[in-house]
Amino acid sequence: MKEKVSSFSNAAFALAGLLFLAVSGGILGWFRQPRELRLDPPVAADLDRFRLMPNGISGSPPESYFAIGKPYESDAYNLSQGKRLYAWFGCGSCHGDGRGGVGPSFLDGWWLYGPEMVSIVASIRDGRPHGMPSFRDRMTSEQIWQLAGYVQTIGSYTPQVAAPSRNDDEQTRPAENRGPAKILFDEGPVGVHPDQGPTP
Amino acid sequence: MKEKIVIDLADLPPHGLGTASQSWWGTLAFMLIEGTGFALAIVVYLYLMSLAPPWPLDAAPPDLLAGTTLTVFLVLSVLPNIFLNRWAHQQDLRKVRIGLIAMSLVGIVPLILRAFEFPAMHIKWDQNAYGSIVWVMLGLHTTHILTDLVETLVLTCLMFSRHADNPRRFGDVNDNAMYWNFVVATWLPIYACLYWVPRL
Amino acid sequence: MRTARALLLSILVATSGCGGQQSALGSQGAPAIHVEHLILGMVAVCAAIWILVMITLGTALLRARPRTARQDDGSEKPLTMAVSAAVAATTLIIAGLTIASFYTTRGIGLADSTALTITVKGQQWWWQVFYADSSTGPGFQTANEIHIPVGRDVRLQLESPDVIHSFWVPSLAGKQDLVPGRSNSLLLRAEKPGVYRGQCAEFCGLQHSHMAIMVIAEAPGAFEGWAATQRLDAVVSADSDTAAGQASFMAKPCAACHTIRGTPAGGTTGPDLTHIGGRRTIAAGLVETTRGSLAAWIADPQTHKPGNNMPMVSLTSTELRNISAYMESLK
Amino acid sequence: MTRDGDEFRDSSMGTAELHRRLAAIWSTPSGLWGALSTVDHKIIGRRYITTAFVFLALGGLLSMLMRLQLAQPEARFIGPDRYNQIFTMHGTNMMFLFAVPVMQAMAIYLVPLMVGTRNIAFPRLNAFSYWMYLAGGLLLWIAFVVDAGPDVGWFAYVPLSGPQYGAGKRADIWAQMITFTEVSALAIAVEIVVTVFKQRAPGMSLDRIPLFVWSMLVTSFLVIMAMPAIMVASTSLILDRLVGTHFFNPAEGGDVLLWQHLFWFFGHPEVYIIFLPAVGMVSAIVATFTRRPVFGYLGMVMALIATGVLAFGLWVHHMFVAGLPRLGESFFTASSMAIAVPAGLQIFCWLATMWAGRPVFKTPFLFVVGFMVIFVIGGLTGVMVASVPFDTQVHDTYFVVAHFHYVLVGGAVFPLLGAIYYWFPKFTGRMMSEVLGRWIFGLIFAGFNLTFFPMHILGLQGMPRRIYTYQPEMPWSGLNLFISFSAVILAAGFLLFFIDAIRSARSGSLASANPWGATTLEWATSSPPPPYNFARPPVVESLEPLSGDLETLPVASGLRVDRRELLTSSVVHASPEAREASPGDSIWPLWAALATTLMLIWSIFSPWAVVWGSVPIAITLIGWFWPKGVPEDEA
Repeated sequence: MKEKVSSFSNAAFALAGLLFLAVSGGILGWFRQPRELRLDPPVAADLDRFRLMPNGISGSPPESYFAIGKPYESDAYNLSQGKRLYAWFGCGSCHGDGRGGVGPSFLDGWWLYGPEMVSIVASIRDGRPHGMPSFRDRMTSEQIWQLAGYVQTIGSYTPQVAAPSRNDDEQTRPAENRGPAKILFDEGPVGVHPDQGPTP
Repeated sequence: MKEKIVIDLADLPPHGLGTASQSWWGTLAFMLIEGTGFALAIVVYLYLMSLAPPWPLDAAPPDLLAGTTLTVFLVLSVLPNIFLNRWAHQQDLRKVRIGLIAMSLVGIVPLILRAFEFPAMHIKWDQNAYGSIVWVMLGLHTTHILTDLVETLVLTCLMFSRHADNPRRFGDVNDNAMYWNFVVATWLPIYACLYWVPRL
Repeated sequence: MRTARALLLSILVATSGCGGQQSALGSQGAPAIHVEHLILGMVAVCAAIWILVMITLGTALLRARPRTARQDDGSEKPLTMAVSAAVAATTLIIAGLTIASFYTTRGIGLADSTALTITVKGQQWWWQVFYADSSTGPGFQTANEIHIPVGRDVRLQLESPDVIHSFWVPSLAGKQDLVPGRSNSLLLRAEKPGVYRGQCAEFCGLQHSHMAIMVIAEAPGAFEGWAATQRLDAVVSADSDTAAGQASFMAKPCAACHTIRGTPAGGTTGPDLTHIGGRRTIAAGLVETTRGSLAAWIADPQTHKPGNNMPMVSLTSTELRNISAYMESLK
Repeated sequence: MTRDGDEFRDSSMGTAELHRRLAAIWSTPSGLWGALSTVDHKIIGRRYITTAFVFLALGGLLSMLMRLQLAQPEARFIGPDRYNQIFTMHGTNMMFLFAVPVMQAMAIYLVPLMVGTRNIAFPRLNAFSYWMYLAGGLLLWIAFVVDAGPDVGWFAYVPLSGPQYGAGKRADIWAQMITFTEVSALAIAVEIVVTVFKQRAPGMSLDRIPLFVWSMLVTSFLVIMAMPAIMVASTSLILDRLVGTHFFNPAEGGDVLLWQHLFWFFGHPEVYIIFLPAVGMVSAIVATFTRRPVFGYLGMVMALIATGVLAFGLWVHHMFVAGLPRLGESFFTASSMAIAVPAGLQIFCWLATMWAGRPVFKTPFLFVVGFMVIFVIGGLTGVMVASVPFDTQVHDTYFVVAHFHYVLVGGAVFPLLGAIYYWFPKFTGRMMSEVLGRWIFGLIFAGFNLTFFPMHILGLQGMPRRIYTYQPEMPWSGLNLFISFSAVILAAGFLLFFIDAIRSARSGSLASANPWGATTLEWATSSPPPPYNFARPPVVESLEPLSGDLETLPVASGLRVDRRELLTSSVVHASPEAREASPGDSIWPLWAALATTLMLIWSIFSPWAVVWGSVPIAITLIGWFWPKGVPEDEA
């Protein structure tokens, strides 16, 4: 009798364990974070083939971008690489910590060329009037996409879980994963920077 | 193996009180765990201070009013607590009910004062390491006040229920009173650390 | 101790070749020699203790026993004596080893203020090396390779701009961490000329495995000659491939991250390439510097060192050949 | 209050009737609900041990993957990203999900039996602890399976694990897994302390406590004092990563080495948290298989306590190359070496016991002999790395990998395997195979030494730890290949062990109550013990209550049989103080654990989880403690 009780309760217990495993697996599977360290050259080349509307605002990314799961907007590793590129390529010299300077702010909720990835990618790759240089010859297309994804998170009003945290530097504004645009907006209006030139 | 009865336990009380009860020792052990946590928080505070010649970092020393009022209040709150403890020892249900209601009210006041303590620090958690440790210490202690308050409220409800008149409940009240004394006692070094060490 | 050393060395495979020597045994620098003596001494003492304990264990388990049942209590006295003596001996040996350890630390000493000072910064996943201005000329920067004069104390100033690394060239000295926000120093000294290999010893991320450094100890004259070369700007040879390579380098993303002094390339993210052709290895000790290995590396850095920060730049085969030739020419 | 009549007491009851009544009140009901709500320390202990061994097997698989990758230079089986996850998982899993829990699990099962009580103190907390442990383990492993496993090392040094360099949620999952396992470990520590203090059988004064129980008592205090440090550390790390605090940011007054201090202030005692229970196991096995009590009981107890105290004065020896002041380092060299004295005393006492006793070479004893051979090497290399200059050459190399595997596998896993062979009949009522046991010991002993001894040499040859590959020109490939083959022998030994354990649990030969002729109280009851452990609480009159030709066991009577009742006794002399109720089965610990799990996992993603996630926790805790009007509530 005792033996039977214990074996039955063990079986029931194992069943419950498996159920729990499956449910938790499903939940966590949603947060799957594979890291692609080496992008296949054909895919990298294809990233360059996005289409842009004639006015240079908005458009559609290449099909392959969807096929690889839009990694540059949602993947924490790519976003953090983007953050490093922001520092390495001196973006801060014009855009500051995202609040702008000589260049426009990313935090004021106003995207001069729209908030879509392709617009940001096009801005970085081809440059824009009034001083935004082209980085076509200084960055690879994967790097441009990584950087664009990061720039998008700076100004996001709904903080993303995958967005980068603070750097080990002096704190100038809340980190991207805390929604700095929203926090700063709540603190007071962020005006258009006087130096950033006329809007197109 | 055959058994030989050498002791008869029938005359022992059916429940241990004070040091004879397991929950008294259990409460003590948890106090040791949390006390170690508080001690470590203070050590971290002093460690960070030892690295930074100007302390507090980029902030004025905290305003004394809210914290000192709270400290005085907490020290005074030990008095009704001692009475509650005594009444619980005497297993006087009516007085214990009064004492528990009093201690529930007493538990709410520090939470209100605490709300004024955070701004009195003149710094936020994300400004620098001083702000981080100060907020964590205050937060850690607030959690303890809150936990004890919830426990007191539940005990109060319990003492008005049909389960009230039971030595086991009075033992619970004793343990709860001991825990409140612990919450007060741990606050004193934290108070000294937060408010007076920066003024040294 | 001599036999212990011979025994240990006989176990070790002799190491040499382009990789350079990397072993705590067979040390070639004063600090490492002190430590090696300590290592051999402690190993010998401890081995002796272990053998004694094992003999006791074997005897205790296998000795012949009287047929009577449990021994009477009177027999515990010799055991008490034996255990007390063993504890006393342990205490004495421990004290002795502690003192030996202190004396070794003292023997190694600290670098004095006259020592040549080199600043080493650990980066994910390469070493940035700065030589300060000196009486013989201005300072300069290089990467993944440190040249030092033989027989002279060298003080390394160790810093890290990203994560913790650890500088370890076992044949010359013990290791020392490079800690962000702090500055550590390490005394280095080579008694004999040679190539001493080291590598990062503190886990620092994806390519911790491929973060080697070469310390090249050479006679003072040779060292000064090398330093003089390093101070010079890059010289472009007249070869047409090389010139084309330089043009491609400047036009492509390469120049955004790397500096080649004397050219417009002024990027600071990656290693200084002014004299890369003169270094023994590329990519922090990954492969020997040849035109072929340079080409392989530039063509596909993420296959050779997955996760490192050099991107795969799309180049035509001609561009690749030319850039490799250009790199190789930067002696 | 009901005044209990004599018919509810065990005093004058016949044995069969007594057993029937006790079984009715103490048994765990069958079925899923019964399994989920049980608070029987034996069922939970067995569950804990089984789960810990599952994690051991998984951790072992990881090590085989690492050996596959390292068998040849520049191998491409596993890339750096996955390899970093694998070695992080191996260390984290073995330390937090295997070594500490399995030792505490053995205590959950054995300590109440050894002190002669009916259940552990706070049995519902015990159930809660298991669910928390399981949830933490699942969190870590599921994260690994979906490629979000931590990749920052089991020590998670900042800044690599910090907000800037640890992208994604990998490091948060590590840090939160710590919270899960620490909560469960702390809960067990409290239970053990209170069980040992308050629930010892009458007459089991301090000088009659079995050494295993002493070792678990000291271990529990170590847990209580050491684990808050890692909780503080991992919480600060999560705060740094989630809400931008600056504990570890040097640019804003934080410090990178603060992490290392906090981590190792926990991390070094952790080694003794794993090793001290093994000391207790070895003492139990040595006493039984040399047919005499362990020599120098008082010295052994003092050594346990001394080790526990000294354990808190050693942490800096993990930071000898971090650039701390020299004077401080010298102090920590001396203290690290000093701990060899109590360790030596223990070894000598066991040697003396073996010398004076009559060794019986059964499998548990073989593992103890293997332990002596291996652990002494580990201890001696420990003395070596305690020296600052020595450590500058071997720190973070394979020498240290060899050293701590000699200490942890030799010092803890060998005794543990011996303990499993020794107590298996008590756990299951069946014996493990003596023939297979010898093979298993032989394979594991040989495999272990062939695998780990060469690593000492690799370390001195300059091979650092935590590298996913090495270059062909380094002189390491031969030894690495040899090690990888040896690891297969070691793995075969463990595989055979698992096979033997599963086979024996199903169809091993039946065991009597005391198959080894041991002298401690757990052998006074049947194998496996009934749900109430002892029909009547045993009374202890010596250090070895079952010694000699004992025919009748002195017991106490007078406990009620209509509620779960056990005896509490005074701390020093263990004289009876009260007949205390022991809580019955409850599903609430499971709900509380689920609510806590929800809050902890949610708080990886949002700080508000701490606020809103606390509400369900509070509700479940109230449900847990609210009286249900059962006899156990009476007093």
